[in-house]
Amino acid sequence: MVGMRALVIAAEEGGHGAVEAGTGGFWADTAGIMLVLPFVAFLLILAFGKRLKYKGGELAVGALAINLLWATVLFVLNMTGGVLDQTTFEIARIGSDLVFELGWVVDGLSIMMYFLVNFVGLLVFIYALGYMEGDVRVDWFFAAFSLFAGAMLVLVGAPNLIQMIIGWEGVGLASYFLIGFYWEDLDNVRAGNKAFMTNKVADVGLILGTILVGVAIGSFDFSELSIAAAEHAEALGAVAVAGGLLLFFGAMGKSAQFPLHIWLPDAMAGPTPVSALMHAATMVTAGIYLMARVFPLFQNLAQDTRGLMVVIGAITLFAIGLLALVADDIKKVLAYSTVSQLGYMMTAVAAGGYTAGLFHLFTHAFFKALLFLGAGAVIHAVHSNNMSDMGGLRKEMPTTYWTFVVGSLALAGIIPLAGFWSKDEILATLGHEGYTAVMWIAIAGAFVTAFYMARAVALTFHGTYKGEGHPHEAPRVMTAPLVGLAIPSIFVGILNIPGVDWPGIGNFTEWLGVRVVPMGDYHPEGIDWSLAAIGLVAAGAGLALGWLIFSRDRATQKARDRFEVPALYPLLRQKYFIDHAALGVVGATTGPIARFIDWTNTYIIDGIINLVGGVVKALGEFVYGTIDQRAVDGVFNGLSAVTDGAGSAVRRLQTGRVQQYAAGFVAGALILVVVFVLIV
Amino acid sequence: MTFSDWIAEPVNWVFAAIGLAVLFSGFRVVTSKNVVHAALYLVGALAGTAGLFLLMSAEFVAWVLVLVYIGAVIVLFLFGIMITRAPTGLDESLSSDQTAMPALLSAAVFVVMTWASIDAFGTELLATVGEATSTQVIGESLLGRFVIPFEVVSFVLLAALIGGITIARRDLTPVEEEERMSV
Amino acid sequence: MSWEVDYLAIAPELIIIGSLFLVLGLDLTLPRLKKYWTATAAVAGSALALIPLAFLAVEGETISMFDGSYVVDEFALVLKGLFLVTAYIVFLMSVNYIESERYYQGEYYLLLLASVLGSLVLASARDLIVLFIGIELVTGPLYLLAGWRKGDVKSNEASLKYFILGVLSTAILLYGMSVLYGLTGEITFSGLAEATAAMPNSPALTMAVLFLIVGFGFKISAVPFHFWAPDTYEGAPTPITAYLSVNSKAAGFVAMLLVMYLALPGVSDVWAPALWALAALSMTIGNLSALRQTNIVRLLAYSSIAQAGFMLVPFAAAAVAGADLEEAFSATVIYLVIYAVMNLGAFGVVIAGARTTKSGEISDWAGLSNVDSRAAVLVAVFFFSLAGIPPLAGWFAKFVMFRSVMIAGGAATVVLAVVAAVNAVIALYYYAKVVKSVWLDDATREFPGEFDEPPAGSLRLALAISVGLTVVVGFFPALATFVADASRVIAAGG
Amino acid sequence: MLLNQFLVLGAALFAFGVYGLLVRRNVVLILLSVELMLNAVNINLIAFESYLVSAQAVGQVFAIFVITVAAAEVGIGLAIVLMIFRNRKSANVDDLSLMRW
Repeated sequence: MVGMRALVIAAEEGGHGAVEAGTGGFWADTAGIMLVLPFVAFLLILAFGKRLKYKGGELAVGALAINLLWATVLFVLNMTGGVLDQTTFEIARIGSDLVFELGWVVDGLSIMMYFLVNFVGLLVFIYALGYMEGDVRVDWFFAAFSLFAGAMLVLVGAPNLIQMIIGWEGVGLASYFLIGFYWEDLDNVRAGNKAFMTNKVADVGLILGTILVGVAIGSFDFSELSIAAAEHAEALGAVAVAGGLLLFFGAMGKSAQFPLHIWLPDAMAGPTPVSALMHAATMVTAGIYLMARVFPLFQNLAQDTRGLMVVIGAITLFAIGLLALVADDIKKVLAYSTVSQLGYMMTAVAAGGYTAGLFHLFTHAFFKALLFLGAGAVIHAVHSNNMSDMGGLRKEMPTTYWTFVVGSLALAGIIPLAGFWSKDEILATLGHEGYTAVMWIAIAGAFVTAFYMARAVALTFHGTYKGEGHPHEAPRVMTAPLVGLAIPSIFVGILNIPGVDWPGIGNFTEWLGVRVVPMGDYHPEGIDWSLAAIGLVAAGAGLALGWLIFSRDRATQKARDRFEVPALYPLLRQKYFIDHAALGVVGATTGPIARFIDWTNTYIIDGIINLVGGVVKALGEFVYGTIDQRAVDGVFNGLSAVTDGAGSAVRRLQTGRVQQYAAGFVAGALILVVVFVLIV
Repeated sequence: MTFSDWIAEPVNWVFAAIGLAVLFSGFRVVTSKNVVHAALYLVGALAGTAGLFLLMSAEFVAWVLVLVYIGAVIVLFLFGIMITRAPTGLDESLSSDQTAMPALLSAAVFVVMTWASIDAFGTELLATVGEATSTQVIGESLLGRFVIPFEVVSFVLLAALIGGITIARRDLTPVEEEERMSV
Repeated sequence: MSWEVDYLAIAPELIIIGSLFLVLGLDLTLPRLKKYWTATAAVAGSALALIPLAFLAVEGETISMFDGSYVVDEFALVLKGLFLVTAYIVFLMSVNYIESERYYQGEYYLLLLASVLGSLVLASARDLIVLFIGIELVTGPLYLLAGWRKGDVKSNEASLKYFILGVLSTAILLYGMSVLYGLTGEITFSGLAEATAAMPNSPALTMAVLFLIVGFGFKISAVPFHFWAPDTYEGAPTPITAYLSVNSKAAGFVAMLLVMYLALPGVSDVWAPALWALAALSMTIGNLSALRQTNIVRLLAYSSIAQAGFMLVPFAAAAVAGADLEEAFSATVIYLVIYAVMNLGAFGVVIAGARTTKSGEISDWAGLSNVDSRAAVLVAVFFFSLAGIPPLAGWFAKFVMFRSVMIAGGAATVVLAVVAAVNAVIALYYYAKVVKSVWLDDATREFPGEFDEPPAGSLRLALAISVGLTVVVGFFPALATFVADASRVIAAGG
Repeated sequence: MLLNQFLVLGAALFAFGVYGLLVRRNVVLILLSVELMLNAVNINLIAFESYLVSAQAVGQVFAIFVITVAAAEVGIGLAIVLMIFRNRKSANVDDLSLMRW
């Protein structure tokens, strides 16, 4: 195929350490089917969805099942021998040099994402069959969900920036539809609009960055971009910095980096499967993926430029993580947690830890999707998002409980679950690359993570039930995906134990290294056990403390007890005093900060957004009302105010007068002429 | 060329006379308080313009101007004035009271145009005074080099004619229409 | 001197003239109830005229007539194609609109055909006189058509405002042309290009060039020559509004492209900065005014003012020394073609939706998706495309526009690109507002109109063509770049 | 004769036309003002033709086209005036400000 030749050349030009890889044969040549099938499903659901038994859900699941076959085969091929292939079709050409192509790239990075999107996607779709049953507009839900899967695969498979933009906008659109899915509720609509606008602002960066980079290099193709960035880093200079920063700005929007993270918590208004797949496992990682795709560009950026990105990632991972401590809505806890984990990934990739960031992306997808689906099962059972309406659910919902615990431990980074290995690798990278302060922030972040997860588990599943009705375990169609996600959440971490090569398949780092321009540093140094221990201690401390404070209903039952059991009140109060003491340790440090950030989040950032919105709106009203409609009139009016009475002045404020239009016309022409005669 | 050189040529006397008349008429067209007078002043301005064309040896265009404008367009205008029952006597409300801004704008238009043309053409003289452009040249031009715009402009007129009639005619009332349909 | 006429080259014009006379004849002879045949004749005429275009395109020769004042080359063919296709769609949209109320059908199609003829002439015009006559033939019938709903005072007003500002712009344009002729002694574009290249800048030349821009600025409704547009768009019959905002605007752009790039490339230091200013003003004021609109047609009017600003952006690139003029030229052409298709679609869906809502207020369109999901999907497609969301055609237009200024470089153009980027975001807000209203808001009332029956076949065909092109061009911009390549030839001086 | 004596006269007539267009309330009078402006253009064209003397008398031909188009526009304009007058019993532009904002 056309693109393959370019890849071979690229691999040769890549020089030292060019990867030896197969072409993937039939499976790689036909990988494009994965990019197409979900769209077929989308159209079919739109056309026939209403008439089908599962309202089109079977079509969505079927498409992803077939996709997963391809993704799995490619994944295995890549594990055993490496796959490197690219298939493109030219769709447009501007002039002689600039070519637009669509197609799919098959290399270590994209194969990982194909597998991730299809695997997690399939499980979430199956789960949704149960979760959405009996809901309104189920067919539309599955249609939009398929649209999302297709767009995400288009994004992941993009051989160039243009296709990536197409996929990028596609997932944004699907996200917009799905966040506003329950459009009866005005807040959801607002949340959808907020997500859309925030992302659009960032997208301007992506598009300008794409054009800048594309024009500078003469191609939008990732392989050519990588080569150019690796070999002509000096010559690119300022373009690389500006283009890189613009692309990073785009990535900040989709991957919810501070301060553009504000949309993600609100996006939780959508149905829970949507949150699990899009706003935790896949779509929000698009920014990280973009950073990884153009990694050579960032590798060659100046240290201070990368420093900026690392700092933004660090702020995100720590500050937003704290917010999860004060949220009551279980989905919001998970949302803030997601933002925080995205911060880890961004920090790692920006610091140069290509494998570390992506490995965390990989593991995070499993356990965060698991946590969301578990939360969904709970919400399904108790009909509330608030943890104050939950508690004691571990007996009624054992499967959900155990899988949720697995997910929490994995997220907290407890050995030997998936999160431990990936988070440790990030810490190691930060330490190795010299970002020591950020490394300590990340360790503190690990503590916070463990703390809020312990809180969430305790408030949801332990203590006594505080909600209405009788919750019961979710149906098999929903618990099966939970188990399906819990298993990899436990085990995927061992795929990349530093220094360990599994016989026959090697390790994750090697698979990911199958790229046109090999990453400089894709064999991490041996495991840093001391750092791992510190991280583990931090996580353990967080878990223990969270457990101590929240496990026995104390915090949330206070109000209830005060009114219902007055006799016990002093005692409870004293108990509560202990809580305060315990809380005091944490509270003295994290409490105010968390509150401060929460406050900042609510008042400052929203305020800025509202302010900007307000300014734009006011500007609009001013320009529209004053300049466009009244300026001409105002001049007339000013001149006539003396001679005419006030009454007729008010009448003259009404415009739509053709002669005032004509006066504006002539004045415009005159001003143009005079100005240009004078300056030219 | 000094002013005395200019004034020494008799043809410039003729120009000055016609030009002043044109200017006066043009001024009255936009300031007259009587609609019919305004239209008649336009006749004066156009007739003067035709005279200027003759001075510049553009005979054919001069007669076209007289025939088309004075013969047809002005009549059209007068009809328009009659039909719309504009007050034909003195009427103070024909112009807006706010004249300062328009006057300023039009003065600026005049200044800019004059400045530009004086800057560009200074004291350049006309070349062909005295020899009339032959009508044959114009005829050959119109039906040769310019035959496409010549043909196309006929469609402008056709469209104006048909569209004008359609727009201006009185629609039948539903009752009248019924009668017409039944016939 | 003999003047050869190549009849194949002007066959599209002749076919339009033929169908114009056919409409005239049919209108005179047919009884009142059979007048719809005039519509058929007009539709057929605009479709038939595409056939010789195809022949000419295959032949691929540049035919130059009358001292090079009338040229049929690839650029002219592409634009004639655009004019004919959009006219075809407008005819289709008109059929039921005109038939359902007691309008004069025959005369309506006759005037519209005359206007189409004008745009065809314009695309081939290579001297000032042909250009002027072409513009007048495009505009003249539209003054009347804007007032076609004779009993509606809004329509009257639309017509009058358009007319008065139109003749004012004509007068200014003509004054500019006369000075240009006086300065150079030339009226053909090639002659003007030669003469102006050698000429130093003078106030008179600057004034003449800017007066031309004023004249064209009226046609494309660029700020500050846009005042007529919102009022006229609102008052005119909707198919005519679609025609005004697409064909007539495209005609203005064609005139501007021809004159600026072919006749006055030597004075780009005057027109490029001037158009820079018009572009920035149009985008900003158009967009900010659109934010507050509650009427969907008025919103589209302001949006089309803003879109004109986007189309003007590449012109500014010509101010940069050594800039690639071909790029700028083709960027505007691509934007124009894509804009035409999607904007027509937007108006088509306004007509289709209005059957149900019986209202132009956006709030009355709330909840349309519940009763007419097809129309609602089309609203989303066309408005998102106008907003420039991939993979709908609009994104490619914006992309090409940004690219042309990025290539040119230069501080001023980059500033303009930033202005454009900010405006693109603002624009998204009001486009999304309409889509949101249609999809997400609850209906505030019972829909007064019908929604069980699909719209008439002709309107459906019009919508199908525009939605097809909008989606297909979005995925395969090659279709649009073909246009660019054709126009590149001419910008290179061909 | 100087070229500029004609051009300045044309500019003056054009300026009068602009003034009339901006202040006249009666639509018919606005049309008269437009005629003044187009007439100014004609003076320009004829003067330039006499100054340049082209083989095909381009300026004069141009003027003929302008006259023709001007006549057509008068027809269109008066038709619109009649239509409006029929609906509103007035030909005053000040009354026509239904659509605004």
